[in-house]
Amino acid sequence: MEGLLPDLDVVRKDFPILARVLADGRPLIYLDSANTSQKPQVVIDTMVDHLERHNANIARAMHQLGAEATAAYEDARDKVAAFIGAPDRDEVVFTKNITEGLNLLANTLAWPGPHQVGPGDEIVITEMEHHSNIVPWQLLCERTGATLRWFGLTDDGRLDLSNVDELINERTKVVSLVWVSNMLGTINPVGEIARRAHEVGALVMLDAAQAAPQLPIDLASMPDDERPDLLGFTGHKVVGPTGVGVLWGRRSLLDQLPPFLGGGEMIETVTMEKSTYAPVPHKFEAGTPPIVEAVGLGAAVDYLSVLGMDNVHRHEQAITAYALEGLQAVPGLRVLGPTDATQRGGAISFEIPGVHPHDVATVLDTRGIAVRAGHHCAKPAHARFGVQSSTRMSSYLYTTPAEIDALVEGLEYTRSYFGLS
Amino acid sequence: MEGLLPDLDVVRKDFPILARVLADGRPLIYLDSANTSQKPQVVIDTMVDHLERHNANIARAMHQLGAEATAAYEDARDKVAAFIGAPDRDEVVFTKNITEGLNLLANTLAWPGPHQVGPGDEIVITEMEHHSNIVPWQLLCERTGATLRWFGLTDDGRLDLSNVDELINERTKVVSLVWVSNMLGTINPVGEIARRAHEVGALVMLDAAQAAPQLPIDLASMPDDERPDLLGFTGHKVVGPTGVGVLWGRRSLLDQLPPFLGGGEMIETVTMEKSTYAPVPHKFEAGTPPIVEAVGLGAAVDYLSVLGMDNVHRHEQAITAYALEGLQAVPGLRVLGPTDATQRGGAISFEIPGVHPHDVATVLDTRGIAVRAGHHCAKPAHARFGVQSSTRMSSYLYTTPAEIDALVEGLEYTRSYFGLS
Amino acid sequence: MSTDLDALYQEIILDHYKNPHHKGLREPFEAEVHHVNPTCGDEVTLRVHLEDGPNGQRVGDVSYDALGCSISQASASVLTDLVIGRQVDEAMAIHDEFLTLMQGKGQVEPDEEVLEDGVAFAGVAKFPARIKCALLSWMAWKDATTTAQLEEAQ
Amino acid sequence: MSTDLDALYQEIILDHYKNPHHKGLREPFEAEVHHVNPTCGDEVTLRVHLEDGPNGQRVGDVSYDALGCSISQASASVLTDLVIGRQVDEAMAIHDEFLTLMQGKGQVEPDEEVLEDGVAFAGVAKFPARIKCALLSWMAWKDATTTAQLEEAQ
Ligand SMILES: Cc1ncc(COP(=O)(O)O)c(C=O)c1O
Ligand SMILES: Cc1ncc(COP(=O)(O)O)c(C=O)c1O
Repeated sequence: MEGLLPDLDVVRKDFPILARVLADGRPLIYLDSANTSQKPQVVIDTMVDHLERHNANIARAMHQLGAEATAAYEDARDKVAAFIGAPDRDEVVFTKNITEGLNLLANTLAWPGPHQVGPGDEIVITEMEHHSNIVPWQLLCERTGATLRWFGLTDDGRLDLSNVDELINERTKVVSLVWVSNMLGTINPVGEIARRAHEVGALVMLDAAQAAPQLPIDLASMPDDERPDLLGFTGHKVVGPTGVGVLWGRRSLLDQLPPFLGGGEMIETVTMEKSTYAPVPHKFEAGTPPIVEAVGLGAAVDYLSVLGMDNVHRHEQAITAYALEGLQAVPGLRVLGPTDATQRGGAISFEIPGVHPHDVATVLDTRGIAVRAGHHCAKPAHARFGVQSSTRMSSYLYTTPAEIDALVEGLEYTRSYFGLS
Repeated sequence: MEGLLPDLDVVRKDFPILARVLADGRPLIYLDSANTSQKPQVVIDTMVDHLERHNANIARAMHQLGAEATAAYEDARDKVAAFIGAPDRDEVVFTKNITEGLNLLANTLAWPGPHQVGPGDEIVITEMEHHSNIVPWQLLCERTGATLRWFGLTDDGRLDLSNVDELINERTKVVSLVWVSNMLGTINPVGEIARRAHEVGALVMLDAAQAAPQLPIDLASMPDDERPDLLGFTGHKVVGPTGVGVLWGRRSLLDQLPPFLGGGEMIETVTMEKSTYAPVPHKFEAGTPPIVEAVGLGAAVDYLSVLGMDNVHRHEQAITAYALEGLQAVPGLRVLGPTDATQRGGAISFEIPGVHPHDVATVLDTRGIAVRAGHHCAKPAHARFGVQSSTRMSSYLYTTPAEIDALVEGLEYTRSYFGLS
Repeated sequence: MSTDLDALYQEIILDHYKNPHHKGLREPFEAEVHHVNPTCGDEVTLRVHLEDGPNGQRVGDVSYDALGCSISQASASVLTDLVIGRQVDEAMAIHDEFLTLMQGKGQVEPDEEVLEDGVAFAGVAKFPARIKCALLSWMAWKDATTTAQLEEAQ
Repeated sequence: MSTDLDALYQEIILDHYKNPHHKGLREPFEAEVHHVNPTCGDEVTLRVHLEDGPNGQRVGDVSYDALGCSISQASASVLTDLVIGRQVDEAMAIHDEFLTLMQGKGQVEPDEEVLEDGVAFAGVAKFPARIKCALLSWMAWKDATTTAQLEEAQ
């Protein structure tokens, strides 16, 4: 098949869990990578080496281990900055996941500062957002009197841009949207939307949780008016560990935002009466950060860079095209979202009328096939398509065509098991 | 020496980093455990096993790996609940560190709810707090108009309780204080203060970052009026990994607090217009939590429980007594904080007039001895004692008397190196 | 594998799924609750009607509307069969028995005398991810019953 | 080890530490800054006075008050020796040279012509934790000078 990663077999050997044997001696077929990705040995080994040889607290420790741990942590920041083409490495803030990054923004906008949000102001999101890019804004609006608005969706799972000029207007303070949908797979025209938002002076935040694993990202080379002001992603979806995420933000903006969490590392000086804060990125990294996790994430983005994000993207597209074809051959199966692989990411949600997604997932699971069933933290998008839940398969750089075949076969079996003809 | 952990040599073998050889072939003498503790092999191995065999996202995933990962994460919650004697395991919230836990409380008190803080309300802390228990309250007060007050310190490094009845009064909404100081080593009379705070209806939050590693904690067995309402600690100081912390809170209180971070996992249902929230602990665990980190923390508290927290405490006291004796024999050296080992934790800060703490730390570092120099994230406590910084040694369960001897010798050498007689 | 699957999807379960008993929302009722499984979105709206009987309170009716998988739907149906017409305390005992079965990791031998068609759920206990599905309506029923009793007490 | 230590604490450094040059805060000045090393608490308050000279702006005076370790104190002293009386652009070049030395991980050979007593800091580059100490006053000086120039330009 064209477009697959060269040496896919060798690449798969990098991921120890792919050799896992499940109940009844079934080999694992992991098609839940949009939920969390598996980890290559080099990420695990890097973390082990850090814990066994270099573990110390950072910044504050003056001894040799402290210097080593600090260097490892800050090197990881350099690696992440390179991975997304950040204009300035100090614009990279380590968070615990992208959910924290989104909340960091929504939360700080509630407090006095040049970007404070209040009654009459509007925040724009979309109907295909992950709950993590909905709830923080609902809370902000509830707490400040601002108004939440959103792009609707077309029947084929794209953003309905017909009212963009009305939706994004001079009252708009923030436009926060997902780059690649975790449910529909849709790749959104984020440059075009950013341009419109910047025309009215709104901030643009991109949820790149699904984009960062799949698309090459180069912030520095984006046209100024299309570059987001902030972008977040999460470590565990880019073959890194849990417990670490990334919030990149334009420095001039990060400098203006008030602090989020207060505590150690984020201060310049503290008296009982008053504190001043350290420059970014430290201002937003209160407390002992996820050190070994950041180090693991550094190894993860290095791993992806060695494979080449262009190659990863091409692989994802090839597998997605193959999967769309296979899935659509299953009688009755309906794909939610775009069906053109070149226009979408690798998460494919679908329904099979007559079998509930849980039941689909369970039957597949007994065959060793791991997919997700439920609302995928995107209830409003499900509601938009008149379903309460769906089944989702999501591939990644280690997915093979044979695994897709097994999925399709499993779905046929599921249909017959539940007596559909 | 009386009180040391039985089989200390064997215990030390559990910690791979203790075999580390530093520059010039010097063995590591790690006396910076109050900053971060080292990790036993079993914690590292548990994390590796999780990543290599059971990695999946939790709660949301219905497949075998998902069930295993969920069980591992929730088992860790049970282990942590047992470790602190939590009355109810659902009262244990995983955070990224204790700094996040403290901010969670301070942050949610700003918003409408039965415990909302406003002008006229008072928050009480102490002059010996870590910055992580100062800055969040300064931010809260700045943002809500509440007033921050604090206990001063006596010359021997204890809380000055002479004005407790004035300080904690009917305007007091929260008393947040450190159980064991990371700078002075002081163990505070937290039961007594909690009793007073509860008399006036204030909430009590305990910073147990240094207490949890050293003292047996059994919340359930505390008298009701002395039990804090919330207690936090951080994974990396209890031989667990970075990236995970714990906030325990009385369930009825957690139920009343508004949400902190919004996103996946913390919801019950989401529409674009409105969301409702899941019951605790999930309400406060937005986004993919630090899964492998929580699993590692579970292994860590198990490790401590097998050693026995009473034994760990006894060891800490024995080493601390020995260290206090040795340090005080160094000419000119002044210990900041109580000098009675039975009344304090294992962090000992000191100054040697004529040699700046950085210089002390560097000389020791060239001898393989890792200590901390600076303000230890406790600037106000340093200011109270008229110093800008200090040197701190901090022992843990793997510390030997010989390491203390090496420290004392290193300090003698430092004095002579800088020409003090 | 197919054996595990068959243990899960017993004929009885599939029958209840296809032809659920007592489905629909009915009057009268003293309490109505809405429960959601936050992780997957399954929902149930459930009403309880209590009656005074000769030996104390009785479950007069349990009516419901549910969105969800075969396990959660069948479980609601079986629940209503088991509790409608019983003394409340008897019904609570059945609830506890069902809970024990579900949380027993496949090690608990179900008592057919007590659980009747509910024994068919024994296989669910081996699928940790599906236990919440089986318990959704049971939890809702307990919640609604407690609420109804509290209302009455006031 | 003692050799590394001696490379760090060269006689010159200890001399400057014990007898710092140009210490104290003086008038006149166009800019005053306060810099803190947040991780350890070392502080410096530093003033810059610029003069017009025949070939452009000159560093008329640099005065300071510092709290910190031997390295940070000695470094402030050496800084003032090196920049007072120079053309501002020359002084900036020395600043850059010192920065390069500090960030060179011990691989950069210092130019004694340019750095004079500053060469003694070559050993610091091997102690990553101490580099910030050595740079504290240099960063403050650059900041203050830029501020003074901006003020003037307005
Ligand atoms: C007493 C005390 N509180 C809070 C903290 C903050 O812990 P963390 O940085 O893990 O959030 C520490 C340690 O740094 C501490 O010693
Ligand atoms: C598009 C999108 N946004 C946000 C998130 C939240 O990521 P996390 O749970 O790691 O914070 C996810 C994944 O769950 C996602 O797919």
